[in-house]
Amino acid sequence: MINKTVQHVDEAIRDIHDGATIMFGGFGLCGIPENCIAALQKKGIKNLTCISNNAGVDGFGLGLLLATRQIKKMISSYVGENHEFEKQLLSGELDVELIPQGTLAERIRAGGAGIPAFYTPAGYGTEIANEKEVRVFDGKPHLLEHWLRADFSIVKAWKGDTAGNLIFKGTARNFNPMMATAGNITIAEVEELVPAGELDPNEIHTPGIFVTRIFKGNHYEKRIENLTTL
Amino acid sequence: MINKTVQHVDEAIRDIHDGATIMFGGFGLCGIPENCIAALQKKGIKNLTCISNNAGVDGFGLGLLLATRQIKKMISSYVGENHEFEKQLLSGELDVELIPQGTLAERIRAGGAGIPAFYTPAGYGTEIANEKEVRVFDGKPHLLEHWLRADFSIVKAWKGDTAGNLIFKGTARNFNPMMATAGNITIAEVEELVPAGELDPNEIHTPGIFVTRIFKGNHYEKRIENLTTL
Amino acid sequence: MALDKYGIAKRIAQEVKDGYYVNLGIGIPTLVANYIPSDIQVMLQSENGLLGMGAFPTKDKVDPDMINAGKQTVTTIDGAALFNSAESFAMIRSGKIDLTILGAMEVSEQGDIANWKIPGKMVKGMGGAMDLVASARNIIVAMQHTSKDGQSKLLKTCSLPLTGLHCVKKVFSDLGVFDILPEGGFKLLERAPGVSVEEIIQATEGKLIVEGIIPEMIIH
Amino acid sequence: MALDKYGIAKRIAQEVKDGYYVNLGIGIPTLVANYIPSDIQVMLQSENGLLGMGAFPTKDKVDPDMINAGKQTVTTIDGAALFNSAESFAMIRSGKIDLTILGAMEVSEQGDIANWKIPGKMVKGMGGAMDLVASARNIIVAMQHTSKDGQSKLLKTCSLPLTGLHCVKKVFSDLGVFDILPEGGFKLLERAPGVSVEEIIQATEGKLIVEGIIPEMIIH
Repeated sequence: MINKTVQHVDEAIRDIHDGATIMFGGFGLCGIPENCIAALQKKGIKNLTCISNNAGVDGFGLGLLLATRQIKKMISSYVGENHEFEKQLLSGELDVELIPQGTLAERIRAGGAGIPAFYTPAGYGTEIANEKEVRVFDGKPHLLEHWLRADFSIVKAWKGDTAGNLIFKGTARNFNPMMATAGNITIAEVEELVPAGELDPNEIHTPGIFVTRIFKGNHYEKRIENLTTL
Repeated sequence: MINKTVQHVDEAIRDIHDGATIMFGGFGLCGIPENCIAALQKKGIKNLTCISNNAGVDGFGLGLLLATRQIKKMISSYVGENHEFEKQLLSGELDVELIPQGTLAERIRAGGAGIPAFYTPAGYGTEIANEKEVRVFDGKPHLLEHWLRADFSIVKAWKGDTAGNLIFKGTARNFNPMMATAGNITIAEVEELVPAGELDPNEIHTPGIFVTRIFKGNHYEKRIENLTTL
Repeated sequence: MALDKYGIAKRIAQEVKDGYYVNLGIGIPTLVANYIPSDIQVMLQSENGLLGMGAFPTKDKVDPDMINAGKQTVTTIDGAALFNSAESFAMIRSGKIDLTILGAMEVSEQGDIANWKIPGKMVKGMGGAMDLVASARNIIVAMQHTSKDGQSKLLKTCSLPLTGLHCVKKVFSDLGVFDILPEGGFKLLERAPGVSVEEIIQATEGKLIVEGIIPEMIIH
Repeated sequence: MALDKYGIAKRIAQEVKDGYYVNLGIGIPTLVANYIPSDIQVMLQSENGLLGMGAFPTKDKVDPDMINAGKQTVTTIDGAALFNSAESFAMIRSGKIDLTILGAMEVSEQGDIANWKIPGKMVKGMGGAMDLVASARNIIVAMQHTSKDGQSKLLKTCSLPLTGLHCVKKVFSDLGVFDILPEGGFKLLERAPGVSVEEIIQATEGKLIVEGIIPEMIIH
């Protein structure tokens, strides 16, 4: 079998460099690649452009890389849970590009599907449409949107196998599967890593062809943003 | 729970009418909705436009509806296994539109995803590109392709639940999941129908929201086109 | 007396019909889930990838891998399905959601909505709101009728940056219920208990249409 | 002596490298799978929705729900994954397939390929061929060098309707192996055993480039 396993997170992120564009899976703090984020903080590379639906919170998730000023630009749909973010944005240290969530998901999906551009109705008539091509289909105006790809995609899965196949759990799936397809190099960290052949081929969410390296992550904190109970 | 169950195939196809556009899941004879095809033949409605990757074989699959001259037009990527098809095509009784398989899959996916059009490189420089808009992205020419939708989509799944959730088996998945999303009315026939709550939400291939009616099919023949063994 | 946010949520809950697929925005819309009658069956969609959202979990059932679009821990109901973000918005854009309930900062008499950005304030982002308003077939808005300093939020034209154009079908404010007419204008359908038509006229900057006797809303 | 189809398949099998994801077209390409060395690890993609295609099943393991793009019953290997047709072509268009092996009726010196339609004959359709040739990074063609009546199929320009433009990187015919140069032309790399350069020159209508001594191919 083709074996994509690496032993350590530092080996998985070895070639991520200053100025890289990186996609990070996750929605809020759910399904984020905790091990890789911590290792990137330790590694200290700078000037990153990060594509992620959110920007973490103070002290966790991408908030860790914001605290150390490693992020130059965020491409997200919602970034509101983070004081450090706000501070850096207001001071001009941080650049941010906001994209409607469905358009963000579809642009990443297009990047991984070899579709350079598509039309979507989202954002027509708003400032998001500025300088974008408008085209009417069936009487309804749509915007032309281009694919998103990245130098590296970093995703977090529940189970993975040595061939790179991934299964996500619950709503921790979110942006992870599309991002896995849209990175030039895709790094997957998983809670459970099994030999190829142990996962049911019918239950796989991300086929291994999209994954460059896979490793078993440790010590998942899985911090909860809004604990709500009955 | 929302219950999409109907008891009989005739109830499932009750409103399919002369002249309807229908998507049929399946690749070759694998994963085709055998029960609905048989019932449509019995019902005898005519002038159908059928969107299906293939056109069945003589005496099985969509070949049944060809034999009774119920199909006016086929939209497919490959139609080569059928003498009746060839006869009707040459006599001018049958119209056929051939679409590259990946473009067909993506157009149907776009139909179910609210994306009216997208660009793909497939077919550039060939007769498929005739009268299509060409646009260059990153130096490579692409064709503008539009979504496909249908009055009815008929899909075949392995397991389904009363809420309409579907799980496919093996390569019988093929076009079924995209077609399920692209019908104004989507009819699913399944080998095994279980109460909502029995399928693991994490293993569902098609969420029930896309399915209008579901029923348990019977007597699956699952004819094999090319039996190849060691 | 004007409704509080729970009252608005209760009234909106009556708009939810048996068999509906519903997407609830953050804020008052989320509260609506608490008031959906128990004799109807509804599937709640959460755009982060869940159809069939259930109640909040009991303490022993909390799963950090199971959250809603408001990042709150949730459960699933029987018949739920999980999917990725692209599939989630595929569902939304293709018009499969029967009812979308959103909060708003402003709504115009043309059905335009502004709910994501206030110039001069920190911009948090639009999340999925622009996708929802651009595609949903049936969008209703839960909102305060006026700002804290008494300015109307039901306007001729929105002053804030728009989230979407010509998309809101109905407004449920603390003062009343309004259809937005295809030709423009807020048509008053119901008054909040004890709120007079005159109060509503006073509080509405956009074109208000009042025809005949306006009933007081009934909240179960 | 010119190679038979098994010889062509054997020679092409040497192009398959350890760790490759490979898509095999119908015909000679399918035969290549039989000759991939057992000491390398390869994942075969079948565009109907399978990555990790294995051998044909034994009689007792036949599953009608498990077929390849040629509609033959197949098995899966460890590490296989199943997916739908849209995801399958997503993989193909985004360039994740390392090697695509196709049959052809004609190839031009510019790398154009015609393999789906003969005017006047029943058209069966292009299947996935146009998507594959438009996107695959590394396309090689397995073909007969000449038609039954001796007409060259390695041409200046294709006479049949095209499947794709400027996409073929290498041709493996019954007579030899050819690079298609970026600037155009078939560069002869190897001769089939016992086939002379002169025979190849005779059989090739397109621009043929012969530099130095051309080795005879070695087939393991």
